[in-house]
Amino acid sequence: MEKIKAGIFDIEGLENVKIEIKEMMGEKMPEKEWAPMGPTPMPKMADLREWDRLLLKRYPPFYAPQCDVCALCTMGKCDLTGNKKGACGIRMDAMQGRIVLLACLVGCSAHAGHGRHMMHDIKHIKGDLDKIPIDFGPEINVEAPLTRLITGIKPKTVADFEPVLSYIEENIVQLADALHTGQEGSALDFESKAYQMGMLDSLGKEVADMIQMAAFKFPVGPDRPLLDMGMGTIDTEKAVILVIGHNAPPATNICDYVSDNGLEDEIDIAGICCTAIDSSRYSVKVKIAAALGRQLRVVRAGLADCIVVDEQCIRADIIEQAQKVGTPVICANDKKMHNLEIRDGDDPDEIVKDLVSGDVPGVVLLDPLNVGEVAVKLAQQMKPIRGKKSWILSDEDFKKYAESCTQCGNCTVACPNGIRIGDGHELAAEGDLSLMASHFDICIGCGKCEQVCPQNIPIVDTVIKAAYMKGLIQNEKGKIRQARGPIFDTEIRNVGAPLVLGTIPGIIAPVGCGNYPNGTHDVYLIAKEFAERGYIVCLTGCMAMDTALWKDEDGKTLYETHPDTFDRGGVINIGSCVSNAHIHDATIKVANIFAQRNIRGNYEEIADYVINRVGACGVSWGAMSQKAASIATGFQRLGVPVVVGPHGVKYRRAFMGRKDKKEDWYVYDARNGEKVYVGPVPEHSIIAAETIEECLPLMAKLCFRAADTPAGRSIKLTHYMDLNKKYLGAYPDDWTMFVRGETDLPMAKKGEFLQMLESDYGWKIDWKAKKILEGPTVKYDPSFDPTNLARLIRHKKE
Amino acid sequence: MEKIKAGIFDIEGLENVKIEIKEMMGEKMPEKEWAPMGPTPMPKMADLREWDRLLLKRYPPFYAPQCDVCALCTMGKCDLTGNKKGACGIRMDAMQGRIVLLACLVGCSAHAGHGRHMMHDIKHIKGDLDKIPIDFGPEINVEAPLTRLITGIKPKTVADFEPVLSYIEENIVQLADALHTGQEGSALDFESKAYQMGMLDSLGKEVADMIQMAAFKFPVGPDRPLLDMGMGTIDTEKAVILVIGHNAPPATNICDYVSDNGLEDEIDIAGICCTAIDSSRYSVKVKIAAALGRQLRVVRAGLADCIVVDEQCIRADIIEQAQKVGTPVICANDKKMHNLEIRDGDDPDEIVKDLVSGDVPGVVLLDPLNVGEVAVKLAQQMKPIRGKKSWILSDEDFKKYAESCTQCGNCTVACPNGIRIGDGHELAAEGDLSLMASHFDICIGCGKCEQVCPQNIPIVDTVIKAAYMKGLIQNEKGKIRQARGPIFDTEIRNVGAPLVLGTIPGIIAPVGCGNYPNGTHDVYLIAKEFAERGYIVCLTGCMAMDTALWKDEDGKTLYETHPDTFDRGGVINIGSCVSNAHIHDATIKVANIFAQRNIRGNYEEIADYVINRVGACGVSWGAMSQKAASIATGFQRLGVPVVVGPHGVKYRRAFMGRKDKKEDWYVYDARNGEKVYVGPVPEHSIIAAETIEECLPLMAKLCFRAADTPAGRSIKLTHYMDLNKKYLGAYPDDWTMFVRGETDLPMAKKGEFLQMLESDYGWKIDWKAKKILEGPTVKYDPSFDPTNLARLIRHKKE
Amino acid sequence: MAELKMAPFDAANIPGPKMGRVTAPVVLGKMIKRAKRPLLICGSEISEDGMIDKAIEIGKKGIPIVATGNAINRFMEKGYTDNVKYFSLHELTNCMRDPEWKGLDGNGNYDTAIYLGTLYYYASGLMSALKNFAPHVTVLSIDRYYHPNAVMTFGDIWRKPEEYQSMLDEVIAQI
Amino acid sequence: MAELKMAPFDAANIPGPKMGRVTAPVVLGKMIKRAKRPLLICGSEISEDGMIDKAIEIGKKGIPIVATGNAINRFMEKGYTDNVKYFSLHELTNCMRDPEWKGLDGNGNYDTAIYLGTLYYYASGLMSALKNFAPHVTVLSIDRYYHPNAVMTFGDIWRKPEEYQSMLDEVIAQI
Ligand code: SF4
Ligand code: SF4
Ligand code: SF4
Ligand code: SF4
Ligand code: SF4
Ligand code: SF4
Ligand code: SF4
Ligand code: SF4
Repeated sequence: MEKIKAGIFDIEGLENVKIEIKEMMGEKMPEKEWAPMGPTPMPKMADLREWDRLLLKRYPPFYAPQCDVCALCTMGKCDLTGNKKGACGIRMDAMQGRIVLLACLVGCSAHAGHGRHMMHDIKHIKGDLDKIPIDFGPEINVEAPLTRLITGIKPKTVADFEPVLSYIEENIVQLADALHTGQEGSALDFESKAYQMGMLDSLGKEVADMIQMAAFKFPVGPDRPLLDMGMGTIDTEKAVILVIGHNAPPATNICDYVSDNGLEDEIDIAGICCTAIDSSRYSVKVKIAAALGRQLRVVRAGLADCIVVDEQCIRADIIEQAQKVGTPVICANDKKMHNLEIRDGDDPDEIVKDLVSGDVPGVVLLDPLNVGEVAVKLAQQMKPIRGKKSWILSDEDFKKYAESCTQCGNCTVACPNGIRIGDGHELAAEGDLSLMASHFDICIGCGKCEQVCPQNIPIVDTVIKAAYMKGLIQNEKGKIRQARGPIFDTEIRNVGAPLVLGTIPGIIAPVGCGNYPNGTHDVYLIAKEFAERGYIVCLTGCMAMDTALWKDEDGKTLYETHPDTFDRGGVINIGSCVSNAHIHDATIKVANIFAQRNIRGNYEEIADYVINRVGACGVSWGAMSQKAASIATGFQRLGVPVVVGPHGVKYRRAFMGRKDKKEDWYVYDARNGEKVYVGPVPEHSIIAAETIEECLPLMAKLCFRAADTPAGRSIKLTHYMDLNKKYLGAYPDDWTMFVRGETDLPMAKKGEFLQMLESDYGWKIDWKAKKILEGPTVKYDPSFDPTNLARLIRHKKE
Repeated sequence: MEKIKAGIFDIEGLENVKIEIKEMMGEKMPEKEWAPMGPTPMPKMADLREWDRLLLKRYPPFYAPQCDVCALCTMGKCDLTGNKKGACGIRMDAMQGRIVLLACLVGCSAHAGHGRHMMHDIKHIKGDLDKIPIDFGPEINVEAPLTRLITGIKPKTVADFEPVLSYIEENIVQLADALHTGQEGSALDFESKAYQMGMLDSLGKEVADMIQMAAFKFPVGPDRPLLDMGMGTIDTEKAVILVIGHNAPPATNICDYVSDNGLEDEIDIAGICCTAIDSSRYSVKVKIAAALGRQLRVVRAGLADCIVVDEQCIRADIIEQAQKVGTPVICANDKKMHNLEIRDGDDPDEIVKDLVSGDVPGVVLLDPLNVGEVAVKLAQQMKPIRGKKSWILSDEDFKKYAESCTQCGNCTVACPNGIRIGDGHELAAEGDLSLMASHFDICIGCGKCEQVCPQNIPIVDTVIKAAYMKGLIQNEKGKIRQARGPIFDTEIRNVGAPLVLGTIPGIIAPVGCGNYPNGTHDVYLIAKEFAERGYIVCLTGCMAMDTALWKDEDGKTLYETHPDTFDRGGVINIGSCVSNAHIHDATIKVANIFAQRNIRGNYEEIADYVINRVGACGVSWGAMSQKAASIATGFQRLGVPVVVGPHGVKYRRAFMGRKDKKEDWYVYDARNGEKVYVGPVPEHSIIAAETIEECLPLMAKLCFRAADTPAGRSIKLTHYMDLNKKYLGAYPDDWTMFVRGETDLPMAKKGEFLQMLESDYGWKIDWKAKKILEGPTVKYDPSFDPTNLARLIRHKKE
Repeated sequence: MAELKMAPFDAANIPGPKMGRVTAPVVLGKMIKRAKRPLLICGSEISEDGMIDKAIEIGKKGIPIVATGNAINRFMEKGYTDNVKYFSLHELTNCMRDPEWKGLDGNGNYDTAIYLGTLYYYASGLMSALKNFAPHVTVLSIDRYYHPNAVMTFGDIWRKPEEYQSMLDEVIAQI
Repeated sequence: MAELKMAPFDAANIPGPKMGRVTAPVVLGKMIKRAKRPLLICGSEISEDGMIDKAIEIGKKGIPIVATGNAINRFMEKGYTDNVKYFSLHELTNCMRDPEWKGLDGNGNYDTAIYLGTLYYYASGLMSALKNFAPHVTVLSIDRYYHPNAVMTFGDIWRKPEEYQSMLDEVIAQI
């Protein structure tokens, strides 16, 4: 009899019946054995706890409470100041772990929920899910590394991701259960659960991106075209539809409607946040207007004739804000309905009429197939109505407002970045707009300032005006690559050796949100600095977008000057937030393709491989959302360190190592089980940097790995030393901790460094041979095989 | 060809394969048509929104923020005072809705997560889930009303609940997604989502209880035996195992081990919270030591030789507290592992050795089948060791502590109930223990006081001592009925008419936690007052347990003096927290069995039936947990009002009606679509009462329904008037709003009431006929068929 | 250590940047006197520390009283029923947040709510509702406790009943 | 309206019942003087409002300085490098919560951390870590802002740079 495998099948003679092979009794699914099953397929919350505890021993949680009380149940409020206990017995430290788990829950649910939502949409739009193959071309055999790694499933069609989503959902709920009053009492166990949530988050992102790539046939791989990016690229000569959010299906329907009706000359589609990125993968006609930080400004500048929002990272007051500039809103997702009417059954023209007349400020359309027609007709009809008015403040109004400012400081204490708006207004009243305009980029456009201004100055508008007068808005035009999604297997094969040898010193992953302390320029600087040094720079989400806002002397963005190949010096728009799963995937594929490790259901071993060998470092410079918490925590469990900007302390928890505690930095040599001191590599798992000058050398440092070859270490060291000198004025204090011998020293500076080792650190140098005789605490052995997992020791030494 | 229906099947010749019919293309499952499918099987979050908006119009959310700032993302903290907006644009009101949704998320996840966890345990312990029938005997045909109502599924075996759990999990994650920064902006839509979560919560509870009932063969139906209840029933002559939490499987394993080894004379098993109730359904040998409020006191009184905790409502510092009295702890659930080692693979005797020696304070055992042996041997070995010491304070120590108290008040301001412990100590120092002992019942045993005492007085112990000296602990012995689970279909058939006619004036459901403002006596009083008046009193969880702590003059508890039949005057221990699904079920069954409404996938219609016709009122006098939030919200959506104690304002949201707004109280007459004013019935959906005197008449009032017959209304009115007079000294102000004509007046007091109507309210009375001529604003028509749903109107009037 | 001028009775009850001003009895008395539509709200602790008698004195000065929880019984025990009505505080607060509410006497909403003898955490939560959503109501507390969600409030004085009573007398003297 | 004696620079930064005492410069100066192991922490705003010069004056009195973020560059620009070291504030705080930490000089942890010129919200969060988990460290702020998570702190003075500078002088005079 034919071998049955998991999947969904039709039954002959029963046309309307599908069956799914769901469960095999007594053994694992006899799926065609593409790889032997590892120890932990579909791990539950306790299954990877030993790995977590290894991490937590080296990187114990550090907590910075934002609030000293708890009010999560009616026995409270409870004062936990000074690590006191609440009425349920929980201490402040465990409470912080609980809040971290909560943030990760919301973040992970956003990704997985979005994935599930799209799964339904795709079924609705494209039909049978098992007819949509997961096939990203000949360059990609390992199609879904996280899915393989975590669940043991090798997906063939979109339908194969259904059990993956069910696994995620079941386990999210298990973890949410643990948030209940009177559960976990240990901060460490809360963090282990947060790791689990972070891992589920990474998986959810992979599912979401894979299914949209497969269903909407997003292009994959390098050499993607350059697309328009920036507020200045919006063509207000056309009727402008602005799509905001994270769920592309409604936006794809708009694209379809425009092209089906040949309206390209009449309609401009601009996007903000991930919907922008993802719909520009569907149609290069979509312009990426801005990332999160510009959202309110794009709306309030009055650029859009119709706004379509879906889910996540959209202003909660979008209706109110859009109303200020006469823009109607379509809510295209059930997570965000703003007390508006659901109008899916209604005649599109009726809906448009109600919106154009201003009878209602917006409507809900839950079927993505209903959005295109309404949005387009609406924008077309709104354009002439709205176009009559300029939405930028008049010179007189601007002057009047600037002059009415009393420099009271209310706005400044409300502002997340403490911007001195009063000073800006003071100068502006005197005719100097430069300070005011300079606030444009630092400002994250949150609008808190204007609601506390006793003079009722619409500060968002005065900042827009100043920026407009300085040409900042009109000229905010750049080029961004179309997002490319997953990394090719071939690319992995090619970079495997250079990554290990250090000719590529590391993978730098700027990901996530736009809550930057000091504007978008920092983001550009990170990408530039590392790309120019030959790191591979993989960007997603807001950071991918904001990087395109800055240009070199030739007027070119980094996307224009660097290729988007996964190779030395590449600057890659990987995609939206869900796409950053491909960065996890790249590290997993290094283990799988380059190092031939079996990844199936084998999470621990691969994370162990990554933390010891793959020099990757993430940065989320403006980490804002709960997704950033779960994303980062997913990276943590996989062994990829992350740096966040200073606002990142508000997540409350960091994982920092202690380089002064030698005992923390031993690993096994897998050859014989010996415990070997490897130095503090990578020194931290997640840490916030205060300024960009602190961030850059720190990231270089976090690319050190235990398995670095001397060639690799010397190049990494070069950049670490150099970035310190460049940004912090001097070589770092701790650099000798990373020197295992003279071969670790950068060739070009060997003499200088040896000199320093001798004179400043008292190491013994054989100057003839240019060899270090005495000094290093770390030994290097070329066949050293580092691991944290006792079970991977091959021949245990007696 | 044979008709295929949904379910799980074996395939001939493929022994290890099971298939599940999961999905039918193009039409609903052709499951044997036990009933036509209603409009909303497996509703998603937008599907019942119109119903929610009807409710929210009549009972708009009222918010009492506990905190004026938000710190849920790194753009914050944001000051929302005065309904300001945060950096994401959310206003204070929507933020409160968001927090309510968050609480409901945690509560709902606790129930569903527990259900799923048990599903795995049951499979592990009992084998194939599709071999375990859902069959609760001939008296129950409608076996799972919520499952039928919400999902459209009629479960035949435990396995049939798997898609139900998956549905719940998927939709919990969708709702959790909506918590992300920048999603919903409307408080009303957050509340609609909270309703959805509450509905999922009710369903999750039903699943959890049904599967444990089926798997562990819990007895069902009335006439259950009386069991021991109270701290005083613990037999410390034996080795005592204390089980705490909500997940019965590990406790059942202890019961099995004890009985398999004939150790009944050596081992006493006592339980706290729901594990107590549920394991006493498994074995009547299990004593119910206490509900939540006594937890810390049972532990600190040193009564247990071994503590086994599973999940939910357990002290987060259980290890630390148990250590104080030398009790080792077994953690039997992955949600609560306290940084202890998982020891499932180890030799039980080794584990016991490590625990007995004190080398470790506790262990984790995740396999319930491993718990019994370890717990029993541990308790046996600990008993002689621990027994050498008395864990109650000595007279000298007590005196010393009482004298050292400076009456500084630190304890009082830390105490959730503001208890004046200082006064108690002052009197106790003079030898009068009465005040101190009186604190024993008011105190919820949270322990916050003792950690802030500058004199380091172990206040929990001094209270225990005082109570002990007064005999309160030893004598805390009562009788509780074994929990009976679901209500019989026959019972529903019998009470249907009396409920509608009012000879049974209502169903009173005291459910939930022990955070009472004034001790357990209030709880007893509620049950007693309503049972004696002929209401049906259905209790679950902590309130079911605490009711058994008080006795009448004959030394009998209410469980002894009242039958546990679902009938007039019944006092029923329905079961644990998950069992309160059966209370929902009872109301649904009234619609289904008594009124012959189709319930399949027909939520709106049934909720509409319940709110207009079924005079039920819940009370959660000590609502503490996030589960209480989701439970109550589930009742709300189904149309059952709930009263909470004063701590309930800390949930932040209430749903109160406005009887002064006549326009809010119109419903359709389904016969012709006429809008009919029915008066404020039920007036509130959820409200907190300040004291028990306020609570009792309020509950009577909330049993009024639009469809009350004059007979029913007059009896309900009798109790409402009478309870007001009894507890608040006078007839209520608003009683005339409920009088639709003279037939609504209680027979016995008709004259008096007519007199009042004439003299105090100016109604016109025909004294000869004893008829009201003019006055009532509400009309009564015997064939009036109230509904809130336009689609149920049969013949629309022109 | 706290730089709160006054700590709340529930130590952890720190709601946010806007916290009640600790105010002298004379000033509170004048605020009450000046109110156009004041309402004295007496809660379930009204019979403690002699508060009931003070409440009756205030009532006798013409300020209408709402007795919440079980407080109405205490007034009846004292034989004072002139301008006292029972009402649930939760429901009352729900009504008060609506500027259009007609009040207990049908003459409109109140502009000033004065709290006395309430259950602390319960009253505090409901004051918070008014603070955040009812700008048209001024919340004053003359209770024994510091109430951060009131606009003006006594400081914590529950441990000194005599002092507290003379503070109430000072308030009453102004009305 | 707030009965906070001092509102934080981030208006919403109200952590709980324990909030820093607004303290006179003289007292803060004395606290620093009295400290056995003080550490001056200078952050990325150190070059504003003349703070850098004051920091150097303090350094010259023998108090070791940690320059966080990019502050080290400002010290180098001023040619002052004697007892200034670069360190990440996040990492430093992580070390300081461990009583056994050896300090930057190997002589042990610090008993007093003094903040100057820091990024407000970042420093505030990290002060909270010490407040809650490092009872062995006294947190003092002589920054321009009211810092609720310090034990003692200046009030908000960022809008009056001259006044602020003379306050710093008063502190320095005591050391
Ligand atoms: S969850 Fe614990 S700490 Fe929080 S309010 Fe409840 S009892 Fe207090
Ligand atoms: S709040 Fe308004 S008036 Fe005050 S400084 Fe800011 S802009 Fe000027
Ligand atoms: S909109 Fe800009 S200036 Fe205003 S508070 Fe937000 S970040 Fe600050
Ligand atoms: S990067 Fe952050 S802010 Fe930007 S779209 Fe993604 S989650 Fe939202
Ligand atoms: S979620 Fe909104 S209100 Fe809360 S901190 Fe973030 S921006 Fe502020
Ligand atoms: S805190 Fe301690 S010393 Fe102070 S009143 Fe309470 S028991 Fe007495
Ligand atoms: S243990 Fe009892 S007395 Fe102590 S704070 Fe808790 S409730 Fe109050
Ligand atoms: S009633 Fe509440 S406290 Fe009691 S066991 Fe259930 S959830 Fe826990």
